[in-house]
Amino acid sequence: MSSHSTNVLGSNVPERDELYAYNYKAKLEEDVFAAVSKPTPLFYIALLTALGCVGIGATSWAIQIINGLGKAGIMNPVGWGVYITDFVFWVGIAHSGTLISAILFLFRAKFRNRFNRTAEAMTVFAVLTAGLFPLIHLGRVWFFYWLFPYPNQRHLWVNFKSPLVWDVFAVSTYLTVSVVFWYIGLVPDLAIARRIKESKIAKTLYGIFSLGWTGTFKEWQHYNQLYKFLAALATPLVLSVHSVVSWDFAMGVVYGWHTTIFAPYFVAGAIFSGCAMVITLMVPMRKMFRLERYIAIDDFEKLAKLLMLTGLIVSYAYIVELALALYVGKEGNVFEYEQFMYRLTGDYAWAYWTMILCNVISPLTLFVRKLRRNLIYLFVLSIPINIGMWFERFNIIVISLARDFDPYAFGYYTPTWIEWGITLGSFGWFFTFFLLFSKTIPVLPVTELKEEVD
Amino acid sequence: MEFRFTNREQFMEKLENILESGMSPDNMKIVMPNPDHEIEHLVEHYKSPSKLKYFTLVGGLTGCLTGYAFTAWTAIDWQLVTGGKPFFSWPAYTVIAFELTILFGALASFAGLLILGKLPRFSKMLNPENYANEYVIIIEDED
Amino acid sequence: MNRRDFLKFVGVASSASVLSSCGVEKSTEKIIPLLYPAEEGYIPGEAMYKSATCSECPAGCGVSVKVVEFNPVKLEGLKNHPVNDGALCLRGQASLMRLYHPRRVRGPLRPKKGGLVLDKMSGDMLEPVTWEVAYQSITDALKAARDAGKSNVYLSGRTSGSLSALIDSFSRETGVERLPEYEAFSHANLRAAYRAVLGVSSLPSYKVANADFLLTVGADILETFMNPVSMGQQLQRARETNNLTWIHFEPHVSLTGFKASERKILPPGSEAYLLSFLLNYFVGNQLAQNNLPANVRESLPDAPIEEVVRQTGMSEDELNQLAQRMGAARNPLLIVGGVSTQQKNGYETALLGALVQWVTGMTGSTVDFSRAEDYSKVGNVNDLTAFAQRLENEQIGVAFVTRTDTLFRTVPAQTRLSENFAKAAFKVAFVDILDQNDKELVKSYSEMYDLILPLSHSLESWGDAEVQNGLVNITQPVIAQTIFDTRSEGDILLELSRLYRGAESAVAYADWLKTRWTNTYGEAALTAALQTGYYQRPAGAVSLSLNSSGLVNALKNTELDSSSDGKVLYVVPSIRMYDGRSKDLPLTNEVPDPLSTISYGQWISVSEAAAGELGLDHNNLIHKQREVVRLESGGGAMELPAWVQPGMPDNIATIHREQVDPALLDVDPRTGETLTRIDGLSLSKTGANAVLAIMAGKVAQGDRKIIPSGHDDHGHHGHIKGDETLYPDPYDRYTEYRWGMSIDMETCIGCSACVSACYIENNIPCVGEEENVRGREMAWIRVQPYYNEEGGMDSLIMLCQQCDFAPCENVCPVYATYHNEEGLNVMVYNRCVGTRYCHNNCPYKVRRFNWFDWTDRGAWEEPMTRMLNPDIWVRPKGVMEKCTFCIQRIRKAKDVAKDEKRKVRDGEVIPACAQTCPTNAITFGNLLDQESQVFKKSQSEREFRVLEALGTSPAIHYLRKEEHA
Amino acid sequence: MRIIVPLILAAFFVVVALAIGGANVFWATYEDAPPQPVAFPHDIHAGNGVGQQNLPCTRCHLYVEESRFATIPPMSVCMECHGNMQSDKPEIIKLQQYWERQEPIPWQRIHSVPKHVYFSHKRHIKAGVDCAVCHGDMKVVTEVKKVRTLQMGFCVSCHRANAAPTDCWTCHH
Repeated sequence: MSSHSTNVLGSNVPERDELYAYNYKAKLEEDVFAAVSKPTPLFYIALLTALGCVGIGATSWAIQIINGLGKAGIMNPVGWGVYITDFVFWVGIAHSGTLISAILFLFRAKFRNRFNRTAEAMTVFAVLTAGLFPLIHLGRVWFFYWLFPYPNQRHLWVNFKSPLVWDVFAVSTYLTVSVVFWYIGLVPDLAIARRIKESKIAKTLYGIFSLGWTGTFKEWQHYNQLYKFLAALATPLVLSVHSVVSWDFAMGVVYGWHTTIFAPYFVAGAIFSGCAMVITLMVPMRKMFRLERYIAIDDFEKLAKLLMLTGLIVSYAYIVELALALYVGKEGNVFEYEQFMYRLTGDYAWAYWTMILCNVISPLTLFVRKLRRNLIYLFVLSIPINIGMWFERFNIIVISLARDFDPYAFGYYTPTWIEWGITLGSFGWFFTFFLLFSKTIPVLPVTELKEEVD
Repeated sequence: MEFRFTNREQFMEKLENILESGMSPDNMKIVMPNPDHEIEHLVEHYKSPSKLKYFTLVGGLTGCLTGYAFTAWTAIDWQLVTGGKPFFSWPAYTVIAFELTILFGALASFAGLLILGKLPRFSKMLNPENYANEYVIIIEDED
Repeated sequence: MNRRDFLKFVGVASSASVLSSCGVEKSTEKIIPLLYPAEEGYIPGEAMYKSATCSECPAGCGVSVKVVEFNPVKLEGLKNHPVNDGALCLRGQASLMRLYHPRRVRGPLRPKKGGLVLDKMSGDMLEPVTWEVAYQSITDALKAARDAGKSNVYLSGRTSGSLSALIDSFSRETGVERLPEYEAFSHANLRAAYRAVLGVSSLPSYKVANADFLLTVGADILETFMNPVSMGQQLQRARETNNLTWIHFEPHVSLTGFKASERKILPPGSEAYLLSFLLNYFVGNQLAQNNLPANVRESLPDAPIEEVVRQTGMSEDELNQLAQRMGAARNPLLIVGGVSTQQKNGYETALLGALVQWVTGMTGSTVDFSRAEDYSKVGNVNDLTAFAQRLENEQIGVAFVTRTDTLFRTVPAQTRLSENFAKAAFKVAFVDILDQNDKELVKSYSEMYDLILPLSHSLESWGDAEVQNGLVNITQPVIAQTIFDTRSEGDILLELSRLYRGAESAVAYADWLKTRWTNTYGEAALTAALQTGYYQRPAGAVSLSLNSSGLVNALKNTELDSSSDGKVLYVVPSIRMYDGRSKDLPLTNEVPDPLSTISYGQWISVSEAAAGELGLDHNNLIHKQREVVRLESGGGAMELPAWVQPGMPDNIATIHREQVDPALLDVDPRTGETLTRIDGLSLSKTGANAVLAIMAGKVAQGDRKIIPSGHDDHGHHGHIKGDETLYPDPYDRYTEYRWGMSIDMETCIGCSACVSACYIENNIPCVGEEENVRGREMAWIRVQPYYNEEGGMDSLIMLCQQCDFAPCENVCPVYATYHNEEGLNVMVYNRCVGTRYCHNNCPYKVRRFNWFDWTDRGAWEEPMTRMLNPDIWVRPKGVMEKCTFCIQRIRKAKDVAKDEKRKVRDGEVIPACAQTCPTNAITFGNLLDQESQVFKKSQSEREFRVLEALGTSPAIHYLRKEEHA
Repeated sequence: MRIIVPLILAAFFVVVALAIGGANVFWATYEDAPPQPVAFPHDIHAGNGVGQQNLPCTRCHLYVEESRFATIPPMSVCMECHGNMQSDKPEIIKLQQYWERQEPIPWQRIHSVPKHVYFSHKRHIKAGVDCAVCHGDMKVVTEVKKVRTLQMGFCVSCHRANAAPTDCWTCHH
């Protein structure tokens, strides 16, 4: 595979004549919309598989609702298990999307344009997935609306001092803003789709969702400002959302939770896992949709560097946590010391060391330039990073709760098939959305790529 | 009068000429395939920039105020002590105020686009002008 | 009872359930009114109290039954009762479940004769019969046996009072021979010893309350020995008034041992040497209050000091010191019993114990025979062996077995009773609970018995019990009608006797009793007794004298030495099951054993040394899995998971009495005592693992200082004030009350009665073994044993700490838990959505989540729903719950106070746990009231609060153990 | 075409909103008086008009001042008056027939609060709350109907207005 070529249209097109940009844009439209075309059988197989997983998840959830949360493995003292792990995992995945589109937009990092559409879509779907878990883990999910402050005849409100209510606000704000941001970026592309698509139904649908976009100067003027402001608003939002999620734990008294580094640690972890997920999704997509022309190895290398950076931050957080516990020692704070010794050597040591291997050791290989420019290697690496990040949350939640203060109340948690079924279902749910996205919406931001060529 | 260009430089030249001739940008319709900062700068020399920022500002401030006011009011409306904390626990409420600032700011900005850009434009939803990737200047004849 | 009465009754029942409950808005619910106003004093929804007697062990505690809407919903100790004065043990609390047990026998049953093969296979081998048929078959069998020249026999558990008299008259009228009664804990050696030494056949009351020096040898006085509730209460009194010193000697490990001031371990069999030393000390040093005649002295077994030192492992100095302390005491008390008298030299041990008591003059003071417990009708295992012999010779016609171990599962196998029992011509069992889903059990019953008669519960019938000499408990039926088609033993016997004799008029047991009572006590005393719940005659003086000739005879046949080189297994009584009779109650299984924290299942407790020797991997297995070991002794073998019991002497293992294979048990042929010390034990690893319902994650606190020692405790005493926190001073908000509690670890005996009481009071479900193993127990209060390196154990009572700065409260998103103006950490069950965040954030882990709808899962199978406390909601699935200091009792007291326009007085609110505590270790009250008991205790020097450093500022003030010099 | 899309959208939202609102209003207010086995007229017993008996509530609801529960009167209370009273009124005959059969009348329940609510009649009566506040004026109704929602908002409003406790455990435990 050749490296980044300035001549994106190939050899048979004359170099840089006055029609270059015009032709480029036409070719770009053609290539991108070629991907958003009739699905292949492989697509249907993938979609059915994803829907099957959703079915398994839904059945598991139904069993749990009918019988009670006891169908899951959670118990005394581990009140949160796989569900909250999944929640934090998916919220984490949701982070790179807005990061890539908003923060990198503000920093004028052009390579973002290769990934932002997919990353934003991933964000929206991951938040939709993550949002399920607070419901799934509720003892009485049929009263989930009590978590929202709505006027009611009982004169009752929610407790705004509870980090869970912060979560409700943070996650729903994040979902709303992400959807708006994604949609705003989409509007001009939908207008293109309305023009290019031939079927009447497609034309109508794309037409409605394009809001009747005509591309006048006035529209672009407001659009630019809106996009800038949304990026500026989304940036602190991204940082806040995972901070709030981390405060679910950091506001607790449990050792292994109650620490001030949690917010930056979680944000870095979220970006780490999010970038890994973008790589997991984009490497095969680039190949299948023949987008090699538009997404270069250089672009992936930049993502890989981001992965390295956040991986190092996360590693640093692990070291700080552990070093503090060891430094205060048994005499200083026996609870914290024993909690971390338990992580290293206790019943769940396998989970801890899996995390270290995946999140600390494996990203270090990216220091080798050859490896970080090898797409297959990147793809392979991204999967253990995702697994490692899942285990990070599992370790924080489960190990801390399994042994907190009172030795009598120590316990050992084992997930059940209901929990695994629902976790599988969440992947099915995410990929169902993602697959539908890949066949309905241009996976590259056509308008933004057009802008680049001028 | 309608001018169509496939080449951006030619279009800009023409546009500059027209604007220099004293014609207000408000009296013409410029269509572009993608946003373009150079063109924006050029036109904004003759035309005020977007007012959308005020939507964002007002939205954000409203969100922030709502956040603090609502949380404080609900805590006072039915006073329940949790964890020995004061009723007005502003550090906790800051999280809510922050999130609402962002939420209201973003939604107001979006509303700003719809209002200022006169969107959605139902007439153009299904039968748009097809300029493809051309640059177009349309001058409504007045004289 | 005719249909009309029945309707009335049903009317009441359903209206009660409707009134206290009530459903969704658009219901078609019915209200069935009463036909007539209920009895005087009845107020709907309010409790009435009636008295009864506990029958979970022979101690005879007085019980006050709380009746709401005509249903008994709680048992409490009868205030001022001479035995238990308001307290009740965990079995007593749980025994309410016996009344409503869903597996109660609901009518007479008999094995299906010539049943289809299919029936046998499906286990459906019992069929219901009517009472008429049942009675007829018994009288026919009685007559047939009489004609065949066979003896008809009546075997029961220990019986006293009127029922015993009725059995006697029944026996006379029908020619049935009353066999010596069977009790698994018959104290045969102890009784034989008292007979030999003093010529009495009863067991004394031990006046622990009067003692200033208590020496217990083997007797588990806080668990099962005689009357543990009374012992606990008396210990507390003796500590307060006499500054009691209590030394406990035991060869194994017991709760009693850990709670003594000093626990001393003796090698198996050496108890006799210790007692012999004491006897020689007092006799030899002329310290005896009663002297021994020369002939007795000469026949005393020889125990030279070197041998005593060798056997007991104590130095001469230690022995002398012990004897000196005992000699110096004004009111010493020696109690010998339990495992020390149930071994090969147990008789010798008991004899020497009785002699020491005599010589030191205890028999006139602290060993009180004026309030003796009458064991004259109780037999021993030898009697059962003789019975088995007669059975084998087919000399037995009808055999009645009642109120005892009907399947003889605690009877040593060498009696050959169970294998021969079927040889009686007609066998009748009087049974209350029989799980007809348990095919093995049904099979055993259908093979061993020809008729099974269902017994009424004591709360369903009139009755009495003479629990001590001159102390009679009166039991009134507290429920209008028997729940099932059951009858009381008295009614059955009266009816049988009438039918047998062909007499005309039937007499109800209630009328029979009333006549007898009036004749015995007189009208006035009877009326008073019905009100107080018991009748007490003044204790007459008992003159005791040494029975020299008998004693000399008894001493001839003795052998002091019974030491063992190898491993020894002790079969110990269980505080939860007694001899196994409480095994059927869901709650006694659910409340964990206070030493091992195991709730369900069978296990063997082994020492750490044995575990090391066997290479048991008890640390690396995931928490509740333990390795299965095989234990073998001459008589038999069992395979059980091993629990490594801290404090267990190296060569010792223990197993609970109800869990042991009777083949392992031996008998002392001299006295018929069951020998529960099993020598020559061999333990081996099987390689298998089994899951044990161990409730504790760990039973040692390590360096965590959950219970700080005096010099570790730098915490706050009293509440955190405004200047020490960013938050407002919580005490500014407490205007009238700040409910708080103090728990004295010095007096707490870890008996778990509080746990049991809490379950019943607060409608806490018993969730069963599977969920216990998963760690989903629902207990709001628990007893946490923490073993320390010095070989001691502290029981930490853990319940919601009602923190001023409760970490659980601010994390709840919906205000389902919050802090009210009385300092309570209130839990609003119906507001809870079940995030479990509060549970995670509780450092004490005292919140409990409803993982399932426990009602649906059979926690209160019908008719158990009738025992639910109507003052507190049964929490549905998905909801968090926890202790709120029995908020319904606080409400009740405040309601009364409001009616009388005053504040709640100190001591007016007593939570269920504090109410039943035998040692008053738990004190509850208003911390704002400086005169209150709880406030005073919270100011103690021994005060600490758990995890004080977290700044949660709990309202439970623990008092650490006193530091003994 | 340009109008149809927004019109359809608007119509859709209006219909949905109306349906939800309507259902809510319907379920909150719809309360039928269920047919009772004996048509007991409260007005004739409690009313103070002509031919009405003007009995105080506590004449029959015996426990209302001392118990959590007001309770439906025991049948013997009815018979204190109706026992000696010959009547050809069909409802009274029905009552007397129940009594002769010694069978309690299976009344339909009308007022109730959910199981998780602790409500004490005694405390409210002692605080001087009139029965009519929750039950409506029984002096004028023949057929008993629920006239208050008896939902939490109803309780809380009254508690707030009268400075009665609003601590949650006042009603829930």
